Amino acid sequence: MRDVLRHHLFWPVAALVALLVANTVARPGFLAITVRDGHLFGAPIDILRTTAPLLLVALGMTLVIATRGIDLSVGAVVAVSGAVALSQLAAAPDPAAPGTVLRAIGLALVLCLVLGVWNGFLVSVLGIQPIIATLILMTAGRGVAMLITGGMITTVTSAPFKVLGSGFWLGLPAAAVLAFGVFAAVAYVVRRTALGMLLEATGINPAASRLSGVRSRTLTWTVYAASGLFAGLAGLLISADTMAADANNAGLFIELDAILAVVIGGTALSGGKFNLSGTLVGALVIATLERTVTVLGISPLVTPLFMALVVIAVTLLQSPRMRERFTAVRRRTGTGAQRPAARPDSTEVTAG
Amino acid sequence: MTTSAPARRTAARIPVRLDRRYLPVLGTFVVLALMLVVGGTRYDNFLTPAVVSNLFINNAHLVVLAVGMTFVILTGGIDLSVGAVLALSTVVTAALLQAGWPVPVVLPLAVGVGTVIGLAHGVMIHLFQVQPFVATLAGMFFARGLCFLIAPESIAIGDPAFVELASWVQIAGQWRMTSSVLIAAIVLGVAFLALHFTRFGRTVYAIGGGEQSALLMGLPVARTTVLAYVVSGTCAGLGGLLFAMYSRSGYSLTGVAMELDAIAAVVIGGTLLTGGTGFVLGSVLGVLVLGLIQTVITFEGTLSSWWTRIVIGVLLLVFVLLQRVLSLRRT
Amino acid sequence: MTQQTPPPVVELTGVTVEFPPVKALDGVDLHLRPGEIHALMGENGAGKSTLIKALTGVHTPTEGTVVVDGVERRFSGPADARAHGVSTVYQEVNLCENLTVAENIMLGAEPRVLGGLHWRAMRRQAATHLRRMGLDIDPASSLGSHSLAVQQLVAICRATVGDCKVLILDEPTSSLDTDEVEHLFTVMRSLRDDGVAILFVSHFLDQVYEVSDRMTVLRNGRLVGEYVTADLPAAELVQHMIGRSMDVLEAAEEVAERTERPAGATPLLQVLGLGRKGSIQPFDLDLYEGEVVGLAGLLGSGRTELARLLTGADRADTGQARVAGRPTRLRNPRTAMGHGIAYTSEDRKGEGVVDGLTVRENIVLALQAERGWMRPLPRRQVDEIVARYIEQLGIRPADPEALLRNLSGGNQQKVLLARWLATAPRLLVLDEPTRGIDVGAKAEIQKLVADLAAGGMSVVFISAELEEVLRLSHRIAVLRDRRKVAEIDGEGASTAQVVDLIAGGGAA
Amino acid sequence: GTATGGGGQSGGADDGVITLGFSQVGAESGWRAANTKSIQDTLTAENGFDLKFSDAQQKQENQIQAIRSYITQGVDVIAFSPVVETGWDAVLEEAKAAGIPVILTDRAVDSEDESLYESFIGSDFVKEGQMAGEWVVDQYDGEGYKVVELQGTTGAAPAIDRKEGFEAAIEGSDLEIIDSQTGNFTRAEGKTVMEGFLNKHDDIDLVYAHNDDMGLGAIEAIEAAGMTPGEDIKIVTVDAVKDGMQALVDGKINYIVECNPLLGPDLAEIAKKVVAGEEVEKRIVVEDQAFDQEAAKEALPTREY
Ligand SMILES: Nc1ncnc2c1ncn2[C@@H]1O[C@H](COP(=O)(O)OP(=O)(O)OP(=O)(O)O)[C@@H](O)[C@H]1O
Ligand SMILES: Nc1ncnc2c1ncn2[C@@H]1O[C@H](COP(=O)(O)OP(=O)(O)OP(=O)(O)O)[C@@H](O)[C@H]1O
Ligand SMILES: [Mg+2]
Ligand SMILES: [Mg+2]
Repeated sequence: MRDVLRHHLFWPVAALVALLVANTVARPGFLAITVRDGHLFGAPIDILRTTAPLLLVALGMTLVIATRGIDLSVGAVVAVSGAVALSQLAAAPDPAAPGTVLRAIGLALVLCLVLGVWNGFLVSVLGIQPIIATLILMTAGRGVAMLITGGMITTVTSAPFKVLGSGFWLGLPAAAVLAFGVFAAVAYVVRRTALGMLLEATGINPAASRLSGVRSRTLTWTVYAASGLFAGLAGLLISADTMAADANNAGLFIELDAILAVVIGGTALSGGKFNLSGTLVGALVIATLERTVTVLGISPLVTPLFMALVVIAVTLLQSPRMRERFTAVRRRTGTGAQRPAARPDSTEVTAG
Repeated sequence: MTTSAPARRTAARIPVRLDRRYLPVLGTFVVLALMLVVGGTRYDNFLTPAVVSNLFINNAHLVVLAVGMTFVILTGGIDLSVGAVLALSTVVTAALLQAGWPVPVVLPLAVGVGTVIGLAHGVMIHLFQVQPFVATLAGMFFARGLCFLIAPESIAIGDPAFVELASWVQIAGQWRMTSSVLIAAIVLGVAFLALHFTRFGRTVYAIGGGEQSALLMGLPVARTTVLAYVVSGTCAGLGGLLFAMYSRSGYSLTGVAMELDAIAAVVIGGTLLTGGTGFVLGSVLGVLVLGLIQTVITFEGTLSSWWTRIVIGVLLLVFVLLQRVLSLRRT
Repeated sequence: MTQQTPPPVVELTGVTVEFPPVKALDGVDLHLRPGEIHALMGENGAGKSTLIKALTGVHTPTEGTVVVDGVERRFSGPADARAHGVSTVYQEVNLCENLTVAENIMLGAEPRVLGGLHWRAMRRQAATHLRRMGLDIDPASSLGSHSLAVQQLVAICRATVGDCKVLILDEPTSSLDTDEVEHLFTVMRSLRDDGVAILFVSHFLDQVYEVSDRMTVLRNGRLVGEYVTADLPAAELVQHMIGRSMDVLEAAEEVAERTERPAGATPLLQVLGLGRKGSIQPFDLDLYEGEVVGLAGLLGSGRTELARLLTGADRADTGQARVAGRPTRLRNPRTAMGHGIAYTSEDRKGEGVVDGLTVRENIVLALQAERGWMRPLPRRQVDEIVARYIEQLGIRPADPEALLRNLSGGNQQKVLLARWLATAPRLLVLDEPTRGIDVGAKAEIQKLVADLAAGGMSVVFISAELEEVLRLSHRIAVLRDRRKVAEIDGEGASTAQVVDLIAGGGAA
Repeated sequence: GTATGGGGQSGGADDGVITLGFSQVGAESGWRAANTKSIQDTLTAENGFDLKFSDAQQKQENQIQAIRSYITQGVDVIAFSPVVETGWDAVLEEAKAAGIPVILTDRAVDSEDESLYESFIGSDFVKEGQMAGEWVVDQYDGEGYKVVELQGTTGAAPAIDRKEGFEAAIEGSDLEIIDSQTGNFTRAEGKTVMEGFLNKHDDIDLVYAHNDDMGLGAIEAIEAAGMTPGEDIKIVTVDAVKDGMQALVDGKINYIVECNPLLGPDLAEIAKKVVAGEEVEKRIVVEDQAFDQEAAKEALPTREY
């Protein structure tokens, strides 16, 4: 029990559950999932789909934050990605041809990767502070996106591309399958190889890492590139969602949401130890929160207040101070059975 | 014995010519001057007193925000709420004046709103060890929410006393200022003195250098951290007041993303986001750089919306690169 | 002095500190009397630093009382303790590198004019304090520009500012040279004679015997006893500390004697005219397999700089390097590692430990970095390596999953050593590897160095302790004023001869 | 090229070219882009204009700054679409003092002193909402329709006015607005909010969206929920941009009230008159049409934006 309470995912998961409960109370059928044409429908499925782009962006953000950085440009990259893909499609004679779609997707992703590489170059080679380095692209990137779309909202009809937004794979929304798949793959790579540890070392003590032979610069560069790429992918999902490239509003403030997701998930912005499962929960919490606002019918006037309260509650509850207090209470009220359990290992360690 | 002999020699070898800590600020200054010169040769009417005083008038509120932000960033923190708090302060000012409250009561209240929010941030960050980014992000949502609650629509300020306060001060010929510039200058002066001539200020730097160290040195870390956020909140409140004077209105959607401008100004001014190094004067130079970029854009006059953004980004990049080159050259 | 014992200014009884599940202190007593220098002794991880932190309010004891000046107190932190006359220099230098030396010394007791800081007076007073400590540095310079040793001395300066009744020094001498230590002892003695109670931690037994009046010994977080220094023979002290008899130690020391110097053909690493502007003058050095080369010099003589050039930590701007006869550029630590060159920095906190990672991760960091991220070490191999070094170096707690920041200073140092040993380098450059290491472990490390050399490794050994250098090295390079001034054979060298060279008496 | 305007002498019209400083709100929507394009395409050198254009990126301070800059540059006419309604008195007084006439486009300012500007060209947002409401009442009154509303950006004038107009028009009918949330005028948010509405209510009959983009987002959400927009759930929007019109033609939207962004020609005409010293009307309401599916089919091929 104590371990559950102290687990780093306890409060984020509790927040998620609380939100779902609130929704279910307001709308008893909220959690119901129906099957139609072999596809799953329902609010939880919608939430998975809306989480998808945020999850991708937050994934890149987590890696960047692990190296003590931050990437403010993701929103702009999302816009660029959508703009490139859709204007490619729009210019093509047959927007629905698979080759065209693949080329549009490929082009968008490559460009976003280049943007990420650019950020990484500024940060790791030129040594510009991450927040400023990425602020440059944050400002200019939307300009580039608008340049590509000519300032208009580019709309196309392309069934294969639309699958990314509202299609289904394996009965689940394609966007969710894609995002969760990428997330799982990256999480697997990061945790199964030494990448995670080396990133953390770089984030915690860059000087020591360099002396230990860690290629800190390359790693830093890589995570920014990855962040760009994932943001590009998110941009595709977002633009496919409405089949429109809105250079101004696509991914607006998504960087804040992503950072928030990372933080709610328990990764400190000061770099080092990071926690991808936490980021996953954090992204779900934010997507559910947005849905909750509508379902509970919270007035637009107080929506920000509501968000503030939830954020404050979650972060206060999982703050180290509160955790201490909880453990203190536990210990005081703890049954006799717990104390002796703790004792043997303590003596073991000191004697060892 | 001979112990200190090598030391003495090294101390002489690394001479006092120019403290390396001033380099980024100097870099900013040089590039700023460069921009003015280039602008002056490129556009007519660019280097006129009116343009220069407009630069200050248009950015007085941002100067105040950046000054407050400098305190927070020096401690290694960040304050994302300043844009929203600024908006809240304008809304409070406008709403209270509309309700007929007298100016002498309204002004301190508007600033006080910022102070209280800053205090809340400080408490969350210090007592509960919530990360500054999150605490102040929550503060940002909170302040915006309050804005909407008080007045979703913009409110004009017609109070004659307030309008009087917000009006021009002719200095000489085309040189004119508003009282906001004066207030911003005073804030800057006070901040400079506080940072460099009080224990509070030096503790701010010490915390940025290492919170643990500052704690073990026996410095009042708790009080200082909280106070830094109070300063930032108060500056945001005051900035809101200046903005209300500038626009003679209160509007709940003003200052969206203005925190980024403030942070950018501070960082361009040579302050490290990791805390502990930087100068408040640099932050003001940073604000002027951003303002000047905006001025250049208007003078250019032919940029479409997207080119505006791209040009801002490019200027920012050129700026950061130049500053970097200038400060690297001597290391 | 032992005649009339004044009542203690500080009295700890039954102090217990827990970091669940570890009990770092278990019912420890301590009596500190005015006008005495009291040594706190114990192995790495015995709980010395924890005791000090419990006293000054950094940690809150779960049990026990702290009485200062007859009043029971629970300090809220160092500031509070200081306000009640208890000044502390903690183990890792805890000052702000971004501030000036003067600020670091005077902040908290700064002189003022018109309610603001009086900078000029501050610098003047700081300079006075610095002089008393035998330091002649510019108070207006930033602290970060100074070496660790200087920072250590500045920290001590800070502690003696204002009126302090109790001065606590946690391993103040670990990064100091003999001269500085002497200076420090003079200052300590004069403070003692003014009636200040001084609590002092050191792993150097000779220093403890030289300066302390009484001592308290801890082992595994428990009190072993309180002794009058003069009455306790060193052998017995060691036995109290490590809980074993001296024999083990002596056996270790015997092996630690220098091994035979091998007759190498091509040097493993040969550098010619390697230098870096503003850091160290060009120097030549040959390093052979199976040989220990010691670097001797005063503080700031350039030993660290030399080591950094050898290992690619800094890039040389003149000269060339040959690895096994082949010209090479040591561009960065990674390329150096590729040639089997490893470097442990003297700056444990800044350039050594990755304190947010675990013991396991810290130990395998360099090895893993060398392999690249894509080829993770198999978990079984990791566990095996980690277990081996924890055992061999006696790292405590012996828990691979403990966060490094929760280890005692000495144990962190051991983890660093393990990190480099795990890469099985051909040339190992050790910059102050025994700093902050207890007597037992120090002997182990010396033995280890000798064994490694005997096994064919080339070792560069830097230590502030000249005896250690002399005992281990086959050859000794002497540095003065950032210039290599001599290279002598380790076998015949006497302390006097080396000291003479260091001080500039001998021929260059 | 470099700035002209001739050092403070505001008689730039002597050479026959009118220097006009225009401060645009930003480029926040397709409507705005069309608006900008119309202005840039009309106020050209061929038409006798020297246009100085600046984008305020939705920030009032940038706009004030731009207007001040135009004053110091000495342009002949200043025109702008205010970001907010309030807070213009000071800078407009300056323009007045400098003898530079000001023309407002698209959005009004909330100023007591009407002499501060020459003319305001733009649509009547309340009327737009009203037209939408009237059509809805006309079509569906008596069927007890449940309406959800996708509002514009909280606090923005078009959002407030379109809401007000619509509510006024449906008053007295049996239509009922059961939910109302902001979709920030964007497609993506329109879609998310609509998804939420669909999760929450089973009985939505009609969506009233404050602009086409949110309506288009709602279409996506409705389709994703397996329903047919325009039939199962009716959709009424404001703006009539091309995409919206297309959807109307396709039967996914039922009715669109136009909000004309092509203010360039009107602005050019008024600017010329003002510089020539002629009297102009204080308020020029741009005529907005409304389209049902039939009308849209006719209008679509010639639609410019
Ligand atoms: N914050 C902490 N969390 C968990 N364990 C801790 C913490 N601080 C210290 N310890 C443990 O307490 C024990 C005592 O550590 P302490 O630092 O007091 O040793 P020390 O005697 O000062 O050793 P050294 O000579 O190496 O400095 C060690 O086992 C250490 O791992
Ligand atoms: N006593 C001193 N006074 C002032 N500065 C000193 C003193 N000792 C060292 N320094 C500074 O320390 C810096 C680093 O010296 P360095 O580390 O090369 O010396 P070292 O021979 O390795 O000595 P150690 O490792 O024992 O500190 C030099 O830049 C020097 O300015
Ligand atoms: Mg210790
Ligand atoms: Mg050294």
